[in-house]
Amino acid sequence: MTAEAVLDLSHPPSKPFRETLARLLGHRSFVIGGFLVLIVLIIALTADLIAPFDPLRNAARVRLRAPDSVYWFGTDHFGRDILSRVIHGARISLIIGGATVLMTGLFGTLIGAVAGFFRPLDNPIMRLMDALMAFPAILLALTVAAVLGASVVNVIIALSIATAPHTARIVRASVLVIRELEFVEAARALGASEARILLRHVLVNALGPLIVRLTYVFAIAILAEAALSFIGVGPPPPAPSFGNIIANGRDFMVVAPWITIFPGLAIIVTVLGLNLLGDALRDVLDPRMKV
Amino acid sequence: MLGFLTRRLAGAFLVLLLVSVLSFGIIWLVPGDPAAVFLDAGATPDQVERLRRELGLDKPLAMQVVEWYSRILKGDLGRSILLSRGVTEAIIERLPVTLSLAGISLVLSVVAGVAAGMVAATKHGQPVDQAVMAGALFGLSIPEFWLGLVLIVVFAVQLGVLPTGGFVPPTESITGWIRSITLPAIALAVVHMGFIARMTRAALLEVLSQDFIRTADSKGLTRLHILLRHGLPNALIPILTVTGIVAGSLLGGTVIIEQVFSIPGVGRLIIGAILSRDFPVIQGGLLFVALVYLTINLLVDICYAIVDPRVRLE
Amino acid sequence: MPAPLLRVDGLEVALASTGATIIEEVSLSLEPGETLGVVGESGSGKSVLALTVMGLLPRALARTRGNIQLGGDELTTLSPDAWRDRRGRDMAMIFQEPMTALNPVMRVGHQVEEVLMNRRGMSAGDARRRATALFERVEIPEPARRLAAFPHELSGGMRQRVMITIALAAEPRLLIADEPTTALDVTIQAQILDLLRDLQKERGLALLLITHDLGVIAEITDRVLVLYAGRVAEVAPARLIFDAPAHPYTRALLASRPALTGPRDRLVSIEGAVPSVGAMPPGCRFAPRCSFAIGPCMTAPPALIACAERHAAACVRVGELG
Amino acid sequence: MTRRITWSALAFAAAALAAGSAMAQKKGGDVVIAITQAPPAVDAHVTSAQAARNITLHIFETLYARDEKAQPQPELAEGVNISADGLTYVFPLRKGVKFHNGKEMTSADVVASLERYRKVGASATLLGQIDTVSASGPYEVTIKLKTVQSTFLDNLSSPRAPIAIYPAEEAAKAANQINYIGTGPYRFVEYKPDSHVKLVRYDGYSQNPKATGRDGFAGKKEVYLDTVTFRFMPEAGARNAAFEAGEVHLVETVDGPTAKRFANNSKIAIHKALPFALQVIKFNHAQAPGNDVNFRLAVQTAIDMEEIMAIAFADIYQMDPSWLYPGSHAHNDAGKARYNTADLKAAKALLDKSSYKKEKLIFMVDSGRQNVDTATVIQQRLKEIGIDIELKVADWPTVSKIGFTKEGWNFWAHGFGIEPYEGPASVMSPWVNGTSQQAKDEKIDRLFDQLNREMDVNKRKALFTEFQQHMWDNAIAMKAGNYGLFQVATTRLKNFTPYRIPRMWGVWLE
Repeated sequence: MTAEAVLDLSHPPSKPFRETLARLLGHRSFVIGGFLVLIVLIIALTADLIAPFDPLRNAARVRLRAPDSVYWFGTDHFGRDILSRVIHGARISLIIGGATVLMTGLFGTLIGAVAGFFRPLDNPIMRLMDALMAFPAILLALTVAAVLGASVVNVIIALSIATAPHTARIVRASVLVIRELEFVEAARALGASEARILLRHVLVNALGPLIVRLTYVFAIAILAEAALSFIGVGPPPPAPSFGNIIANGRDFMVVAPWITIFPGLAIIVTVLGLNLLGDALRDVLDPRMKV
Repeated sequence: MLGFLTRRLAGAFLVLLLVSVLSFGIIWLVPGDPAAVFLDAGATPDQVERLRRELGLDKPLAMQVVEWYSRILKGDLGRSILLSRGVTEAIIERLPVTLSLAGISLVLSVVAGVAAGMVAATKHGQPVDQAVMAGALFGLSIPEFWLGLVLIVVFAVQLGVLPTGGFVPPTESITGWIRSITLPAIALAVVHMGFIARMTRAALLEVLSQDFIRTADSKGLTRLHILLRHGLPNALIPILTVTGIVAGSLLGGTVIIEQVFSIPGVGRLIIGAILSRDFPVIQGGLLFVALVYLTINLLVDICYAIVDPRVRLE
Repeated sequence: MPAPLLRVDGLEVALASTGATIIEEVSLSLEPGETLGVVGESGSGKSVLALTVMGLLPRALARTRGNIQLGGDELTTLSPDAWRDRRGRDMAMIFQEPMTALNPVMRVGHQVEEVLMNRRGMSAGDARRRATALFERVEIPEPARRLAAFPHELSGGMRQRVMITIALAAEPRLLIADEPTTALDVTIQAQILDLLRDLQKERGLALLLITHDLGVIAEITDRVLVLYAGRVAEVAPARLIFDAPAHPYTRALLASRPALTGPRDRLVSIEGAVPSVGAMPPGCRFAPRCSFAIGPCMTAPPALIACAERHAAACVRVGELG
Repeated sequence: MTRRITWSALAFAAAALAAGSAMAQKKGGDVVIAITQAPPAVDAHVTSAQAARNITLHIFETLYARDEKAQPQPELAEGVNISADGLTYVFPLRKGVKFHNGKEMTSADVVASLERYRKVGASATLLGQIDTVSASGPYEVTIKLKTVQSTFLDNLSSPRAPIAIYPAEEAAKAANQINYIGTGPYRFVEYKPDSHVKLVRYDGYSQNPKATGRDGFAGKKEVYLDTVTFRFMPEAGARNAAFEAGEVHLVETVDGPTAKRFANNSKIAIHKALPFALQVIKFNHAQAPGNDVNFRLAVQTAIDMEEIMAIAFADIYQMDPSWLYPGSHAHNDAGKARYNTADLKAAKALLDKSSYKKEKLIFMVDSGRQNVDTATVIQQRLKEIGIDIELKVADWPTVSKIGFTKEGWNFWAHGFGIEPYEGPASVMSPWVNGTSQQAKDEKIDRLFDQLNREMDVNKRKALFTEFQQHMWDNAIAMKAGNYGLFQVATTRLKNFTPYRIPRMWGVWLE
């Protein structure tokens, strides 16, 4: 044996929360991304206060107004203010994104953890996940949404089904690595029940990759909501979401491009913020994970 | 190598079997049937019922399952209700369209993405790197269908330099084909370009930081020699992985982009089938897409084995 | 005394970002045919020292002070490409991890041949013959067949032999070996060390052997340089290090050494930890862990004090503790 | 339809030009028409979709066809002899009519086609009263009815799912499996799914000798163009841009703002196909509160019909209480007082009398923009009197499935295009047996029965007027107004006038 092994003090395996936070706050992507997402979040939360008009109010007099000093983003063919609709749209888009993250997180973790921890179930579960992943996510979401019908809840379900398999795979991979580690063995030796081990140790340690993945899922969900709306299986009108405002402007793309352009920019800002956050989280929580 | 292939193929076959169950099952959950598409709003339920019988939609589930499997095992995907042709035939008709769109987008995004990623990696930490990465991330955040719409407004409507949609087969006119495919290919490629650029950069940075690069450096070899003979061959594995992912993702992307640009490809076939409940086409189309997806993955796996001698042993 | 082949003078390497130093005021000289062991625990800067001499410092590090002369030529003023040109031909290096140090997707034969072709201008056929001969020399069985192998197809010992072949291919005068045996089994370790020693004798190489294993030092080095936290703690002929260590750190290091007969796993350790980069104590860097530390040790880093012929230690209490 | 007042000027001009031949018609040219949907089939019998009709009525012909005023005129038949009891129809056939495969049409083809339609026809009820069809000679077909049906010739000539005459060997094939061989002025060339259908001029076409000029779906069908391609372009933006780029010569429908933008372009002619359909809002009478006449009347009273039309069909609508198109012989004003009242106060009073208890109601529409707009405007409007509506948007198959069941919907809006064109019986038919409102209405059933047996035109009009009054008085269903289509064409396309399909006979390219 060597002097190195003796002198080299081993670091504790998990970094304290404080240190992680400090590293995140020092990460430029985290600051910019966080700022963008926070802005969108605040807009969504205060939509009722800051939107200049009722996003649902029809006003035939002002149909298809180009952006001006009153209607900053112009109006649609109902005469509804696009700015107000984008502001309120942030709310539904974030709800869809957030709920998809929750559902995907919950089911992806559950499926991945079960597959990773209970070996007999691993193969059947993961083959099913492979089968789901054998479709492009958007096609899968579209099919599911078409089956279920267009509603906010169904869009969330469709997106969760499309994103959960990949998440399950990530969780399973983490679980497989961690369950072989010493401290899990130790806990098992001490007589902790399987379920407790699973929850207390494995999941806590698989959290890093999961958080990173879910941040990207949020971004994916926002993009996919828009795509589903475009095909006509998104959240139903008249309540605005980023996607259905664009879908609504489709027939007027040439004469009133503002209906299409502004919610698109809102999507870009939101998704860019989420991607930046995801990159920062990846750098800090899961440095080995690829883009 | 042979054992490796057999194992991969067996795995793919199992997944395909599950996919066939899923694609058959999903249509039984869809409300409505193709009869509605043949009839207008004034159609009465007994008219619909007649048509259902005529289209063979009233057979019991068990019978349809048996028919489905006995057909697909023979490689026959059945007959479209709405297109008056076989599903296989319908897919093959559209395949060149989708493949040329996805193929050109893939080439565009791989060439531009790898080049950008390599520039960024070699200029690691410098302003060029940061600019490329910011651009890549921005590209990654754009909804592709929205970009398609914007491209139509700008290039087709405002400037009038390219068509707004439709597809000209290369057999009809090469310039027409290029013109018709340019905007959709760009709309599709931008997102993936960003993705590939990020991956290439990350992969190359990782490779360039590895010990064997230092070994090569210690031999006194030139930088170019090291980059080309030691760096790139090793970065090829992750780049191949991304290319595989991108090829799959492009397949998904074409579904939407074909819709935006009215391009008669496989994606529109399937969406159209979903919206009109052309069940054989939905089933066959989904099965086909999964087959392509799995084939891409298999190809990527085989490429690994060629590029990375370590894989062959596993 | 023959003119030294390698001469390092007052070398300082720092983090490019913060300017915190990794090594400071490191000087050494190495004659042709001589073996100098550099010993220290991880973080002592011994690998950095080797990489600096080779001109292979990673981007995050920069040489901030000091000179490096090879055969009388100043290397530090050379352009990166000129320095690169010295590598392989004048000096070569063997790395610790033969698995990662070899290109995993290139046949090992080619990894040797590319040196011969690019650095010695050999034709492909000559390079192949020469590589076969070299493989034979480093005692790789069935050399012709092994040339076509990929690194993962070889054992650790074989890989390190390949590494040695690569280093020797361009016939350098200086060979730097950074922990060449650490990653290997004990029996293989001895074989590789023997091989290195034979080759060095045979070719009159100057060998800079970096290790944390005092056993290796005892076996093949002529002189030893002890590094602690980036500074030279002691430099002495190999025999004297074991018989009359002058620096308290060297003593502690020796004390923590496993008895050859004892169990090899748990050892007596030196209390405390190596100070981290950027948080070095103002005085002697070992002072916080040193049981002999006195007032002056805390204020300024001690200079090397000669205590015998070719023996010096950086400790203010060198005389007292003898 | 006796006269299309709204574009009478155009029609007159066109008629004058056609009659006078003042312009030099040119043979040749290829026209591309952008249509919004792919046809579900090119087998005319099996589909009543507009997209199919656009194409099939260029390829196929019927025994009788509707003229410009939607009256049945002999097409492939020479005429008809109806027996005194009204039960036997003898159709002498035109001789020398050649199918696209070169064979001459005989009674065997007609019989086979009619029999096929009775089996697989999308609107097989059109022939529901037929007892037997037989060939009474090589060029004569005899049809016997079970009961007297005043609308039999109307039915036979309906363009809804045309009762096209196929060669007998094609008529023997199952639905959607035929070769597309007809007697029409154009011959089928290819169907590229998701892309286009291409037709070429049929040079062997035999003109109806009695015809004088272009006349609805009947009349003279003189073809100057070489080919016509129907391109399926569901994206409005893509259609419009393709048109502007010159890739397409005629667009089936453009939205109001786009039409307005094109209006300044001297190379573009804007045509209004108005009226093209009624915008209809249905109630589900099987569910509370739709079963309550006071609730339905409250809704009808509250709605600002003009707001709906102005938003959903900007610049291309007519306000009209009638369930038939202006100019149709039975067109009338019954129910006018209840139409487009937009009276929130009166509506609130009616609502208070109703059984509505603030529950959430479902307004179901397909994802077509105009129907979603209609639902959205109504939802916002009814919110003002405290009716809580949730929109449920789905694709057409889902909507049309649910819409004919008793559950899952309270309101449903869609267009009603071909029925008012076909005439009173077709408009009434969806409400018979409670099919569309999901609750049987004795009065409608009785009126429909009487109409079917009544051979006198004026008495039929009276019956229909009574039906219309009943619809409005009880708010069985509502119509918001008549809407039309803006069709745009290059000015190079000469002598084009819109009709229920973009007819490509009598037109030429310059």
